[in-house]
Amino acid sequence: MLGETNLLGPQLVLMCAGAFLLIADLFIKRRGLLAGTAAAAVLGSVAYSAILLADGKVGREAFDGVLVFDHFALFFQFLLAGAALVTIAASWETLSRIPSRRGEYLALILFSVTGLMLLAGTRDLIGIFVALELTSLSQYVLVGFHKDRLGSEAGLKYLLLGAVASAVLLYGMAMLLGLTGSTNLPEIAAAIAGSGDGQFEALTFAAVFLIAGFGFKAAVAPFQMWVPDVYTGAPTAIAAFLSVASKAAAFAVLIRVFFEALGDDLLSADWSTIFAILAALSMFVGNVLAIQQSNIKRMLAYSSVAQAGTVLIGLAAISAGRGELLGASGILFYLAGYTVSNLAAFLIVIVVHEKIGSFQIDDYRGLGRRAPLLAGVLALALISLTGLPPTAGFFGKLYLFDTAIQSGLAWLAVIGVVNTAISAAYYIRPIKAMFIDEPAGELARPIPSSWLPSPPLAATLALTAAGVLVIGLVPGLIIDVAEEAVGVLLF
Amino acid sequence: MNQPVAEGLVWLIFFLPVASFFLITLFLRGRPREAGLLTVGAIGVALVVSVYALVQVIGEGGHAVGFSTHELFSAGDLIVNVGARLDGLTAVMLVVVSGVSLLVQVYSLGYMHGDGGFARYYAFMSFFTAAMLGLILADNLLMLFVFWELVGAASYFLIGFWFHRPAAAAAAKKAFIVTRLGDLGLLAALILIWDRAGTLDIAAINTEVVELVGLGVLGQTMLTLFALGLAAGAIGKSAQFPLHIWLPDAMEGPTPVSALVHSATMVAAGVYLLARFFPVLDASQFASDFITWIGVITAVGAALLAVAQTDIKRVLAYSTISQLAYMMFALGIGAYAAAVFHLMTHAFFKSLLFLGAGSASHATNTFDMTRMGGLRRVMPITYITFVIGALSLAGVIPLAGFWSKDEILIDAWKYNRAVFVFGLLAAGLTAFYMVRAIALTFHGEYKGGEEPAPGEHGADPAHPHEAPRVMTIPLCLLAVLAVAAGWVTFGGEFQSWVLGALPEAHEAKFLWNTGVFIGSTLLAAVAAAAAIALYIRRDPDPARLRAHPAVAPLHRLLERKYYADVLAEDLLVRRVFYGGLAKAAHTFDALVVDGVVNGAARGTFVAGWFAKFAQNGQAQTAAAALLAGGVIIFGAVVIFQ
Amino acid sequence: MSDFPILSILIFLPIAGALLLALIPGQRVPTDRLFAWVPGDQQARAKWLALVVSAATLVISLVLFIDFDHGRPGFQYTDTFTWIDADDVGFTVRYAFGLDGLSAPLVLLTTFLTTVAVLISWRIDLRPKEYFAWLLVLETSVLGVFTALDLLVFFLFWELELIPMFLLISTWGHGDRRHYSAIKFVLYTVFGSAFMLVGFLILGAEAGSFDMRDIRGADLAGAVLPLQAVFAFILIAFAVKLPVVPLHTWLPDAHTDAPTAVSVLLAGVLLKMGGYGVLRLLFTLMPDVGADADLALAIIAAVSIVYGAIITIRQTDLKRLVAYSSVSHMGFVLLGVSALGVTGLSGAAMQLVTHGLITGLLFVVVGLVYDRTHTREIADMRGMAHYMPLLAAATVFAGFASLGLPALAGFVAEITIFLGAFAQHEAPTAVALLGVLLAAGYMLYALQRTMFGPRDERWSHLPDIGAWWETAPIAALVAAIVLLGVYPSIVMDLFEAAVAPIADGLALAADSAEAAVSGGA
Amino acid sequence: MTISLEEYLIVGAILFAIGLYIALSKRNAIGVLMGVELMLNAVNLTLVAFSRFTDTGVALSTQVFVVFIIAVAAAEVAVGLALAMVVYRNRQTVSLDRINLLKW
Amino acid sequence: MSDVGFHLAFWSLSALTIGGALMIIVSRNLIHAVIFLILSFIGVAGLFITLSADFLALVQILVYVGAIAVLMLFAILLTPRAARDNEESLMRYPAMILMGLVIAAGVFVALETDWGPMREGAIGTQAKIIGESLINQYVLPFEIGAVMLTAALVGAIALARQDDEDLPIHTDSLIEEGVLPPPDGDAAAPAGPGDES
Repeated sequence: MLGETNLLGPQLVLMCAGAFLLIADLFIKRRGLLAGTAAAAVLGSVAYSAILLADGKVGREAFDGVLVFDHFALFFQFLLAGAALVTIAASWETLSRIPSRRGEYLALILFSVTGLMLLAGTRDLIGIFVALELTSLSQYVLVGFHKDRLGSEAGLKYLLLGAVASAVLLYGMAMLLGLTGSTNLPEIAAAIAGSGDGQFEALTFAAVFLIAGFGFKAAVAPFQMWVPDVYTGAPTAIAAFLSVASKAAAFAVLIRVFFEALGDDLLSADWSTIFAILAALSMFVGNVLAIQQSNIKRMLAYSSVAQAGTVLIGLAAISAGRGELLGASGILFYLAGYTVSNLAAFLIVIVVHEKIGSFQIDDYRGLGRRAPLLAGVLALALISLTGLPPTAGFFGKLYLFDTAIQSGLAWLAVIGVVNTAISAAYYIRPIKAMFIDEPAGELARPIPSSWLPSPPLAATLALTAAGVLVIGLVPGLIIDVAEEAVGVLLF
Repeated sequence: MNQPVAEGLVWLIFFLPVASFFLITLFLRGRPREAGLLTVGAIGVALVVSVYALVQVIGEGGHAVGFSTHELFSAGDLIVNVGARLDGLTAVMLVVVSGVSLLVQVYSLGYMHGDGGFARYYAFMSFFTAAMLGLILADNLLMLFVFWELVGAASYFLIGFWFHRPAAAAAAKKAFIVTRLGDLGLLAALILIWDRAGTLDIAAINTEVVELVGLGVLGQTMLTLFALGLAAGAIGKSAQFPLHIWLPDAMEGPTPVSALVHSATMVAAGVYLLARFFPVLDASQFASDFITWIGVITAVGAALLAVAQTDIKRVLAYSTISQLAYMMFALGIGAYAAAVFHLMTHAFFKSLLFLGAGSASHATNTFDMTRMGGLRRVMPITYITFVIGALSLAGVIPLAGFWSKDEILIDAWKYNRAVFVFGLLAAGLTAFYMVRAIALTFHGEYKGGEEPAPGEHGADPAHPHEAPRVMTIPLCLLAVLAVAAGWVTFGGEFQSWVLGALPEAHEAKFLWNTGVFIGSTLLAAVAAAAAIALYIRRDPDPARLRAHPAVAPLHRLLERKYYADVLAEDLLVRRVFYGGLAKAAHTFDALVVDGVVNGAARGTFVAGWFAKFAQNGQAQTAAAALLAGGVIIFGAVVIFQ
Repeated sequence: MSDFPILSILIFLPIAGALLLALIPGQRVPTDRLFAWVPGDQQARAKWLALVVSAATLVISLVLFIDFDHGRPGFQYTDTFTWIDADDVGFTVRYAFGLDGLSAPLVLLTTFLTTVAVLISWRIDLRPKEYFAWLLVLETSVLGVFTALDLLVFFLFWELELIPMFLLISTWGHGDRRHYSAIKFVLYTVFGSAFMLVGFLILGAEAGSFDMRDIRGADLAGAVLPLQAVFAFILIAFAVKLPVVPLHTWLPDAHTDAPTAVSVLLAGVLLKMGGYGVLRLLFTLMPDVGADADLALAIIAAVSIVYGAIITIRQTDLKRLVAYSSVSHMGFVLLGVSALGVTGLSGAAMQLVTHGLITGLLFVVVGLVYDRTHTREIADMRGMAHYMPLLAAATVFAGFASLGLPALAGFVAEITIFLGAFAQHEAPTAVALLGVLLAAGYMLYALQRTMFGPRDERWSHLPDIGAWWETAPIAALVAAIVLLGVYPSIVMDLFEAAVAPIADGLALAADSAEAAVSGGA
Repeated sequence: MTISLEEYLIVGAILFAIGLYIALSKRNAIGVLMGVELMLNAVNLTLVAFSRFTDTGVALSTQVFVVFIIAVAAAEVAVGLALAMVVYRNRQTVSLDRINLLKW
Repeated sequence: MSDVGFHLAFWSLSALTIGGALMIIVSRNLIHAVIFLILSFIGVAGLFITLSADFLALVQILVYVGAIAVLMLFAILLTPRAARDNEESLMRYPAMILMGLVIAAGVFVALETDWGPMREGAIGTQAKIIGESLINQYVLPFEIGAVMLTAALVGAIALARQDDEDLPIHTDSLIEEGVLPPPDGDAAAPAGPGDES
């Protein structure tokens, strides 16, 4: 019945570690130890996954088909674990500001990652919903964790909007459930395949509300309006986490649901159009608004909206049919590149904020000369986000646009490339500020004695920067993995 | 190969000045004396070889020596060749160019002595001579065009030699651009003939292409257009109406330059070009008529202008235009041999006149004839040679100019009486203005010349003196040529040389028409007498005559050069083109073309500025957007399904 | 030389040099063992290293150029392996480089001009290390574009060039508008190349490979968009780069505000990427469309030539004048391309090289003038020839080369283009002839105002060129211009052989279109 | 007329819409939470109606779903109220019209 | 249950549910609104009963009425100075339109869709079956739900708890809000690190 429960192992490690941290917080006060424990838990989870992989468990199911351990889930497990690791390291500064709540903070991160991993690894509507709520509730708290004006505001907004989005998602799920009588995705697909024309309305209703609910998490326009506010108000490490992990998992679950449950040939043309329109909208909204920003966090928030739009191109391509495999693997590949690039960018934002206490792009002026390495990494990350060589983003975008074209969505690819051009207009601004502009006045912001980031940050910075370059130069590595990961979606 | 002249030897004529140019540019920049001597030496050898070539060609009856051509490069169908063509016409031109050039270079050793740019001067002179020789030697139109442009460039540098004078710099620019306008025609002709006939070879164009047109295989219109293109090039280069405006300004260059480039050789290239393609011209009646009337208008118009000039070089410049026009209409009416003959004699006497004028200015620092006067006493050699040149120009028997001019007039009498009348009129005017120039320069009281501009090298005008021997010897040699060069016409000798260059056989004979002789001589005598009365005896006083209401408007018209410069430069170029069209285009570029680009960028920015207010920070707005998005999508799908 | 990856070495040598440069210790560390062999301080080391690297690249490319087998058609020294192998989803990127008659001269031009650029920047004192590093990165990107055989690799290098260009213009440029110019340049290029990417992807999707050699033989009829649209998409990028009216307005800004060496490279090499792209990609891969589009191209070209020249005449800024003249001159490339025949195509390719040399020289001399006078206003200058005779001579030479004086390189290209284009398009070619006259107008106008005229005491203290790093590049450029003008076969033969297959393809396409028309009628 | 699935679904839809209206229009954050709770109730009602009426598969999974939804609703309210409290401590208000420091 | 009784029950309970919900909109006092919310919850519980979902009705009463509503009341009472009004913002007009659209969509879907074959009777002994499926088929969601509740609990506590480090943050906020006077009369309060954009 339950099958191989040890498939839950990676998540279980995280959950247990979370619980442990809650207790350990009471008597361990050193942040290094706590954060180390959390990081070790993440690594343990990765190790567990690796063991399962080595053990040939890939493709197995557990818990009556609620949990599935396939390459797809595995891909996201590694991706999310990486993001979590970086987030924990990035929280180094945050941890010092919350001496009384470190355990809770780290535990919530772990819980959130657990939820995200489950999101990618479950084939059951109820499982999806509960996992989503697990991660969401943790995130609401994390966003407001500093309890300052902006953080609490961001947290409350996130929660209220998240609750509305959950309700919408649930309404969609309810309709789907009512139609098919099952919570299991493949069973839903089977039920849809056997159904008649009369169910089209309810199915569409369900699909649209599902898109809205998941699109909210993935920061897709027009469900994106929380994004800039929440990213700006949240602790920067959490914003980074939201921008990569949450988004990646949301896309994972979108792919799962729309591939495994709603992948019916007759319907997918409709989904494709919806996704394509949302993709275009997201790219335009994100890019056009990002140009207006003077706060780098907020700029990155809008940029993440635009990036979500780019990923949606892949989804539209999947649904368009011809490029199924390509589209899905394109999304995965792009997400990998986006994750490292965006994390690198956020890490620099964290370090710079730590040093000069500002998120204003204008205050980055002169950074290129004072801290060439930091500035260089940020520039590299932004170049990658723009989609220029020799970085991860370049091949990611290439791959996704190729997907669109192979699926006959050339117009979407055109919109994508036009938006790439628009996005260059704002990604270039921090680069210009750092390398070209003269500092407005030496005393505008205090110059720190040292630009050296704290060790965990330095390490993760190096890792992400290397990731941007490696994926950019040897994209084959990730593409192969991504292809294998989406291979399971075809049956 | 059993050729009368080795091909390498012919190339030597061209490469000697080329070598001289490169050697001076690279190594002799700081050593003026060596630069001058090197140039003189190189051109001297070139002259010797040229004379040898001429003699050999004469031995062949003036027919082309069959050198094979060499491929320079190819691009698809286009095969660009480099080859030398040596025939009667070429050989004569070679001798004339290298001969005049040699004498001018020798003269320049004295004239340019002490000038800061002495080496540069000789470099460009070598460059010019090389290009001119190359132009003559070219066996295909493209190569001809190459050298055609190069002589233009050389002319630019030599006119602008004293680049510190704004007038010189401007004149150089004007000369290049105006001639280039004509060159466009030549270029178009080149493109047209290659496109339609598939060849650029001069011999092929003159024979096969003309034949094919005759057979109707190729269109007559094409041929006419081609000929008109050539004519355009010739009009620009030979400063014919309406592109004549550059040549008087070009007198800003050093006088030896004017003598060589702007009277004897380069400006004659236009005539040479038309002579070269005489069979084409011959086959197109329209083009011939066109050239004839352009020549007639220019011949008379320029001669009239020469009457009203006070600058001796400008008098000579307009005279050059007028004389070139003579050759043009001669070609137009089919007087090929006469035109080339006049080209040769003109080269000698006109360069003589220029060098004489230079000699005069060498003593007085000015070319303004109203500041000279009475120089015959202090500069006897200059005076005598100048008078010889002037008489030759005026067509006084038995000087060279007489024979060539007379031959043209005889041909005109034969073919076209209207042209003959105008030709005669121009001849009369020539005598008038030359006598006037002699009178103002060498007779009367000395008016004191002009002090050299501060910081410039110049003579002491208070005590004018005869030029050094290095300058007078070339004058004397040229005077000899100005007298004797015409005698080669006796027995149709010269005509047989140049007619041999034509594909069809022509009868070469010495032309004589006593009526024409008497008419032209009488007219010249009357004109000369009038000039003597006016300017040497000063009765009536020319100044009062100018003020006479009947003459004044005419004089003003001539003084203002028919307002051609005003029309061309001020109105057309400055106002209409630069101030109108170009300004409008520039404004359009900045406001519209760039405006659209910047507008698109700004539009995106403004759109963002407006859109950001939708993100008003109010949580429920976001929720509403989410729901609205969902409902609208659902509605759209249901409706459009 | 079969397996030796000489081409890869050539391409990546500069960027390796750039990395090495980046490793040079800053001022704070007086000595470092790694760089002990390079004399002098940081600045001196940077420039010497850059010179060594660029010269080495030049030598390699020269060797390749000489060793290149003229007789053999197709690509030589190819260097290929599969980079991204997602064959089952049709996304295969091949790391593929090769040299043919079209690219070999352009590669040589690139390495040559980069060396010139390094020399001409000898006196740079603002962050020299970074400056030279970016210059070398730029070289790699351009070399990559000229040798890439895979569309996506081509695109990669095409985009890569933006980063160094942006930083070079924006950081080391002149004037307050340099940031604006740099961003404009980047956005314009990104915008154009964005469309190009779509075109590439459509081609690749249809052909199942991004390798040009595969696409050439593939049947592209079933592409998602009509091939005309694909052609237009790709053309947009090249038209921006060339540039042609009305997509040219980035060019004067970028040129004017860029540092001298960057202007040289921008005009000399980067613009060539556009023309190269048209020949290498559009006409090779889509001859059917190309054979139909010729009239449109010819008209655009004629407009560019005349319109560009007319606007050039109005310029009061010397560098801007030279920049605008490029618009006119690059129009000739398009005109030659529109001729479709071997003659026109060879002429277009030739114009790429000659314009690179000539405008390169023009920017060098203008830059040297600017370095001395610190003004670019024509109205402020006069009589430079009195104080800087050699520099003035070089300027005049460059000006005459630019206006198409025969026996200099530019003329060869222009005449070939005219002769080639007239056969196909009489009216546009006739209009384009005006460009020759206008070129004389603006060039001589500029020369007269700046170099000639009376002495001006303001400039009497200015030194003439004399240092070897000033004279050597100028002399080399002059020599190259004269050599190509007098004996163009050196590269013309290569071009002729390389464009012959392209022209054949076009002719075939035109024939079949004609046959279709007559068959239908 | 019998009361069947459709009636319940309509009641659910109306309840969902009213909850939505409350969530969108109320200024007070707690009021918004009430609206969300109503929306969740509407979903619950819909689910239970499906479980009662439709004859497909395992009807009970819908009821299990409802249990989870109720649990989640409780958790959301708890966290929401805590966040509202933090906001109140910082701003002395929970009016969403004033909680808009983060915008544009 | 008889047909009439069933009808009566459905309509009255629906009226209670919807009426209660509408009263939330109308009521101007937040505490009244909670009371109406409880009424609405009870209505839904009643509807559950008409759907033979007795167990869920019970849970509904327990959790919603017993826990959620009470929690809300506490929260309202704990923030005495907060405006306890339940006013609507300007969003009410778009919200109204949206409400209409959602109702239209919901009704449309409900009526237009072919919901498949209908079951005759209800399923019995739900509590047991639900409990069994929670430890069998849905044990994983159950487990995750437990973690979720833990997370929510921990998070809520962490937020609500006043830690030592929180006070200065709140003080700074209130100074910036103008509720508290700036320290030492220094009007320019130091900007926080998270400077608003």
